Amino acid sequence: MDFNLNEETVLMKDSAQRFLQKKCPSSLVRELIKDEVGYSKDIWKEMTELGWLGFIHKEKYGGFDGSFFDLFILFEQIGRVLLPSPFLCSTVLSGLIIDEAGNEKQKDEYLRPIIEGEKIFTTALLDENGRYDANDPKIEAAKTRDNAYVVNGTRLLVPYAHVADGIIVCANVKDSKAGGSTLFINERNADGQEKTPLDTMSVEKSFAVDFKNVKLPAESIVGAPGKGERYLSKILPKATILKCGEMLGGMERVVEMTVEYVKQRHQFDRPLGSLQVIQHYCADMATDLESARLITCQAASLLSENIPCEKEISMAKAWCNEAYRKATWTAQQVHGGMGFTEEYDLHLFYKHAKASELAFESSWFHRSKVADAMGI
Amino acid sequence: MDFNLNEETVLMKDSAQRFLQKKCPSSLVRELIKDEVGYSKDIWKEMTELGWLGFIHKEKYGGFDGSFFDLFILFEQIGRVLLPSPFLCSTVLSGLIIDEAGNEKQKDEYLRPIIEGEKIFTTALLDENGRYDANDPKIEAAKTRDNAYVVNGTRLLVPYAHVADGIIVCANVKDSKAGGSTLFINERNADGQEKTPLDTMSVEKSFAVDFKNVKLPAESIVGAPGKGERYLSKILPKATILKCGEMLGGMERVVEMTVEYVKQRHQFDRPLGSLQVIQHYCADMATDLESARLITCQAASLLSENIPCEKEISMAKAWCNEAYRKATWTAQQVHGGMGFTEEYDLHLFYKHAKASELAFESSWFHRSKVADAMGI
Amino acid sequence: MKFTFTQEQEEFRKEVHDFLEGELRAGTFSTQSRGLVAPCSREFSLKMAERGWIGFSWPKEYWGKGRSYVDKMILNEELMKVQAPIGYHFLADRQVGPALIAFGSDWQRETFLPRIAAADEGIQFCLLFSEPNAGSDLSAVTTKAVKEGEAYIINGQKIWNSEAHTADLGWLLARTHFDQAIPKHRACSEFVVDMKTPGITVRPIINGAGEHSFNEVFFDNVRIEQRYLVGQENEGFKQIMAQMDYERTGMERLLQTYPIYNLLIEYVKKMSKEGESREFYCWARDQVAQLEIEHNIGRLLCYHTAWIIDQGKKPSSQAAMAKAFCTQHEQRVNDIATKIVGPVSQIREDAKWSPFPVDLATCYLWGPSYTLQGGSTEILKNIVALRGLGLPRS
Amino acid sequence: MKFTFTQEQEEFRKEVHDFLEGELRAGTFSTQSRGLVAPCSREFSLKMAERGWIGFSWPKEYWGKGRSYVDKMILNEELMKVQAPIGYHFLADRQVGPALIAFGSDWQRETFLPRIAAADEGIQFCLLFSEPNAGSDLSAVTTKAVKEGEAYIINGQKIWNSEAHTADLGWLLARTHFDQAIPKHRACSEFVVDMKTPGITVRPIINGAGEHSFNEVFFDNVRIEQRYLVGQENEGFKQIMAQMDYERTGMERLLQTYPIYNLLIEYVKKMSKEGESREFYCWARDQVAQLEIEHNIGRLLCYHTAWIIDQGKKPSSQAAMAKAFCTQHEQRVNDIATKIVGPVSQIREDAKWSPFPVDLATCYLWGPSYTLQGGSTEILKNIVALRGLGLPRS
Repeated sequence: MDFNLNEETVLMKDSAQRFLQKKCPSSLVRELIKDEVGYSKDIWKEMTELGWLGFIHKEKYGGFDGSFFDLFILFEQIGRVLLPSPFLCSTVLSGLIIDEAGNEKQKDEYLRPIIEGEKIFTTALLDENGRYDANDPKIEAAKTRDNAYVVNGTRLLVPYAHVADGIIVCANVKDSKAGGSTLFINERNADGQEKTPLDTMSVEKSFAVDFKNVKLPAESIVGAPGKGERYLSKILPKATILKCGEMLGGMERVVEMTVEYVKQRHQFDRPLGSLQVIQHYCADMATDLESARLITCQAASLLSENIPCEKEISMAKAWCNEAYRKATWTAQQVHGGMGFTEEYDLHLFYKHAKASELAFESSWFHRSKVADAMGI
Repeated sequence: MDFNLNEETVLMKDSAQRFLQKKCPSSLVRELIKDEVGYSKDIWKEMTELGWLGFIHKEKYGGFDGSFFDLFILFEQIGRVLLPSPFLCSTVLSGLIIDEAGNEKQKDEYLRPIIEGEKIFTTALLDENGRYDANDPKIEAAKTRDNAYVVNGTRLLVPYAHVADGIIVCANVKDSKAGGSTLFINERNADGQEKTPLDTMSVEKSFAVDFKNVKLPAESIVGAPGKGERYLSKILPKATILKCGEMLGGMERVVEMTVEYVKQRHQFDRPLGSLQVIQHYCADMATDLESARLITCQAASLLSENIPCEKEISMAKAWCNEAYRKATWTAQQVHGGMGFTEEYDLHLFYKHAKASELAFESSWFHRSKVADAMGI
Repeated sequence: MKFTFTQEQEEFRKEVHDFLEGELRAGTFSTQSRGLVAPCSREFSLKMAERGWIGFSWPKEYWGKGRSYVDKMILNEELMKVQAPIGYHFLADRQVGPALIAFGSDWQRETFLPRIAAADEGIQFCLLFSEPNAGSDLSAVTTKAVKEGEAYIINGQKIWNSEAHTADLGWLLARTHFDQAIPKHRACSEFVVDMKTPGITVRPIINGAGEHSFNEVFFDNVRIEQRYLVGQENEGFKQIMAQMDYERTGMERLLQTYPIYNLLIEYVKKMSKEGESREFYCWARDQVAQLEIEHNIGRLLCYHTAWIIDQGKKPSSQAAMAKAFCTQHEQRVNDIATKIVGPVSQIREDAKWSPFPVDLATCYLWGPSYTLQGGSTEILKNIVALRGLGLPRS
Repeated sequence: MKFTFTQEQEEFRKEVHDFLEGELRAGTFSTQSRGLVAPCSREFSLKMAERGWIGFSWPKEYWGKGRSYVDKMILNEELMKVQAPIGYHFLADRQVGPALIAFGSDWQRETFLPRIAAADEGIQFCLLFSEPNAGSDLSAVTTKAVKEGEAYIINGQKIWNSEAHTADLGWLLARTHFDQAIPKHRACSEFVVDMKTPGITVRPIINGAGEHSFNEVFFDNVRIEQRYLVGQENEGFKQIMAQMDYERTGMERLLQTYPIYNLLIEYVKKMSKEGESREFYCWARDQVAQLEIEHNIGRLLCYHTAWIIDQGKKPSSQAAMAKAFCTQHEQRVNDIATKIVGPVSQIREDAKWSPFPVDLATCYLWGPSYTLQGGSTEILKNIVALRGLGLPRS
């Protein structure tokens, strides 16, 4: 057991933190949330130059073969400033899916430009009720006589669909031989994709995407037909833990902001933080945060070492979901009216906590996975 | 809406409270818990004389046709002092079952002496796993050729079985015509009943009762064969709410004891009750108590007026279960070591809260009934 | 004890309910769910005034209907379940009226009460209590009201003033005694102030839900005639505290999020039929049952508080309990609803993809205000402990 | 960061585990679950001493094995999972040893340390800290130690002294400075006292579970030679505070109720097969999954604290966090277990009808002690807030 970050990680963490603090003040986050594009192309370019987009990707596709744990620490830093960007959906989720399931041609054509920041990809995995349905997708891909596929259906909460060069969708191929859950790449220029922006609690731009008779060539299939869910189940755990990293970073800021506030703010002629009830609120937040840090770092570290850790991942997400949300509730309560204004940053984290809780499955779902892993 | 007790009820309540405070100090409760008989025959006699045992029973069997709500208030007073007695199992549960389902002969033979305090009855409704199983009892009653029944099986947590003149059991009659869940009266002298005392958290004496080829005549059936569960489902809600009344009384004492203690006890050179965290603990307890009082009185009042209130009963029991338990936890925490000693009364309520939570079904069960009533 | 309503009460509830159904059908308003203050519609308030539903529980001699607080709660329960647009008269009815009846001069009563009860033009009120450094501790207000002849000159800043940008009149707490030796809570006074008086600047604050509901209000040599001083000079803090209980009595604290709760129940009813896993449905069912128990308890706490007022007693501790309990419950409703509905619950104001016709996401964003406005949960628990249980001051 | 153990550590864990399995099979002890202090068996302690498992993390120069706190936690985790009977040496090993190493004289170290490490006869310790009016606030102790020549004369009363009735030696905190002007926490000293010294009376206290585990201890002119004073005179309070972190580091705070938790998991595994309703089983499953998450976090908090000590740092805030978190979790384990197992969970010590071989009912009754002993949850949260977060004193 070693609870210290190693030296390299500390260096990376510090420089990422400095970069993000400088480049992404909360004023920018506010702007980007309202902005139509929804992320900063300048920062995106710099992220590419810093090698972030290729961090854990293989060298042969332009990546850096970095450690997954370090990427997790990077997401923690992103969470501290709530930088909106397609980092998670493009380079991580889509990139890893293509790396896992794609053929060499797809890797050259898509993965390399994703890593180089030239293409942005996203994934569309939630059905019309917002539920993940890769094991039996409600979106259909009908095979045509000319060996193409016609996709019909709706996907919700697709991040950055409007700027995506490709959308990876998991559709149900109706085919007696090799049908079922199958991954497709929808290129931007494919006809029939209708994208409706959604106003959500997330800092990411999010869309409803209607697929209306979108015709895709057979080459747009990623991996083997029928195995879509299997590929996703290898990649989603990684995305889940990176999301936990982001939540951890957000939670850290919430605790910092609150502790700072109660030290300065006076009520009843004394610092708020000298009231025992406020002290216990803060102690509870700090304990929840420390717990989140340990349980999440554990999963990230095991993942990084390729040690099986499904249960640890689910423990982490279940815990972060509730701990982060509770932290923002307590923070709001302690801040009083001030915390409930747009000009103060807290509401950004309040929203981020709920949006993150809802992403990559609920606490209930993950507790149920923990129970599975326990054999009950 | 009227949140005042009416005058008559107040008189009854005050006199019951005076009587119980005088007759049943906590020292007696301690004695009775260790005592083999487990209740005070003197107090039992006086309760009879005060008319408590026939409180809600019909005049024709020696009862007083009193209001159910007043009986509920009486149980609240009993809960304040934790008087151990077969009141609930004998006069209420068994008495009402016989009144509901029994024939005139049974009412004369059993109900009247129950009301007169001359006979004590109890009910044996839990299976070997401690679960209520009246809809499909695991205890069997095999019909014999001579029109009798042979009962075999085990019942757990039967209160006061050792002094009971009759045990009402709900057994499964194996009979193609009129079989299934059926109520029987096992008289004390029936051969084959083996009673093992159990050490529990309850103030009531409790037993495991093994029925080994207990032969009962057909006349010992109460009501119609096959309808046992239906009768019970009419009576158990009443017993449930009286148990809630008892819990309410216990909870009142716990809050009183705690508030009193924190006013007097000094730590860090100030009264414990001046610490904001302690104040909030106490405010939470008081709120839970007030909530328990309102939701429980509501159910008791509706029951008393014969207004359907299955949902209200379940809401009350679900709430009391958790509110009382939480109150005892907080009380223990606030009292420190003192509260964890046998000589101090708190542990009696701590045990009573858990025993009562476990009696007449869990919070989960009652929440599930609430959901049923909501149509979900 | 009696937990049922009289026949007259049941009929009255039905009358209100039917009226609201009619208005909803007619499209006068639609049910939404934001913060505490429901939308403003003088038209709607006029309809209520016609029916005698404003000043409903004020004494008859003061232009009221003399009805009990329990009756008033029945009225409010029905109004708030559908979030009727009562914002125009709500504060004046709930708070200003009772305060003027208790402490106002005859002129003040005659000037304001009949106009409030009639939903006349120009009687929408806002509260001007809190300041940047006087939130939970109102006695710390520093806005000055300096006497100058027959008037007071006001200078200072207020904050968190809901609807100050639409209100005609303000209910102001300001310092009128400046001797440091005098305890702070004996140094403030209450005033009614016309929001159009020169020197008043209202600056919007956008809240965490991205909406403009409260404001900062700046006073720069604002002149208030002496006759607008309410009650005793320097007794304003005590007067406000006495009125607070009425503010906390209301069912608005339980029903801010009722439309969401109602939709959630319907949602869960459909879950088992619509392909959700049975395990998840069971979990949702258990959660909603717990909310239902809490809702029922909250309702009893509210009616109990109203009943205590009807008995002529002070409901300080009970009102505090009720508000603390109910507002925390409302926050849980929003949270549980998002958990059950899942990712789509964060979609705001989208006719097609929002899961509910009432905006759950926005409701969740308003959540933090529930347990702050009108006394934070912490202040309320202090009241229960000190006034209700008699614990020693810290 | 690394969340796995070294191969040596895994092997060591296995060695301990195998030893315990053997002892359990041989019937040396059986797993029970009471309060904090496991049963006492000098025989068992001797076996541990043989293996070098007492004084395991003391420096080698002080008769210890110089192993890390993380290694020690591995040892303790295995011991406590099965509630091995380590009561004879437990306190001396955990608390007395480190305190003597930090503050003791050479004579004291030589006298006690080797004997503790060897589980010699006569070295079972008890703590004599709390008093009727000094519970959470230890600095308020009034038991007097008055210097008289080469000795101190002790008068006063102690309370909540676990195992004082079986202990050979006591670790006493007493007042040695009587000037009111001196702050209370600069007026106490620590002593080792032979429990057989004339003038000591031990009176049992029966606890809420009906068991005798703690005591009152009365001192009537008890004479302690000066060489039994530990550390500096009047610095006892500071010394104790410095040692407290070690007391709070232990995994005993997570594993008091582990046998119950373990049995509960097995119980729930069987539920779906044994006729419980699927709905109830789903509920139980969800509850146990939450406990499992908490258990894992508790475990990480403990190992983290141990690791901080190994880094040579003070773990005050982390140790307080860990104890507060773990003990509250343990109480929930008992509560959830009774809820899942139902009415039979209240049956005590009955071979036939108790649901578990380890007594759940008794465990539930011991529950309140978890969050009080060794610093109440409230005191621990104060420590996290003040020392961990640097909030201002109230």
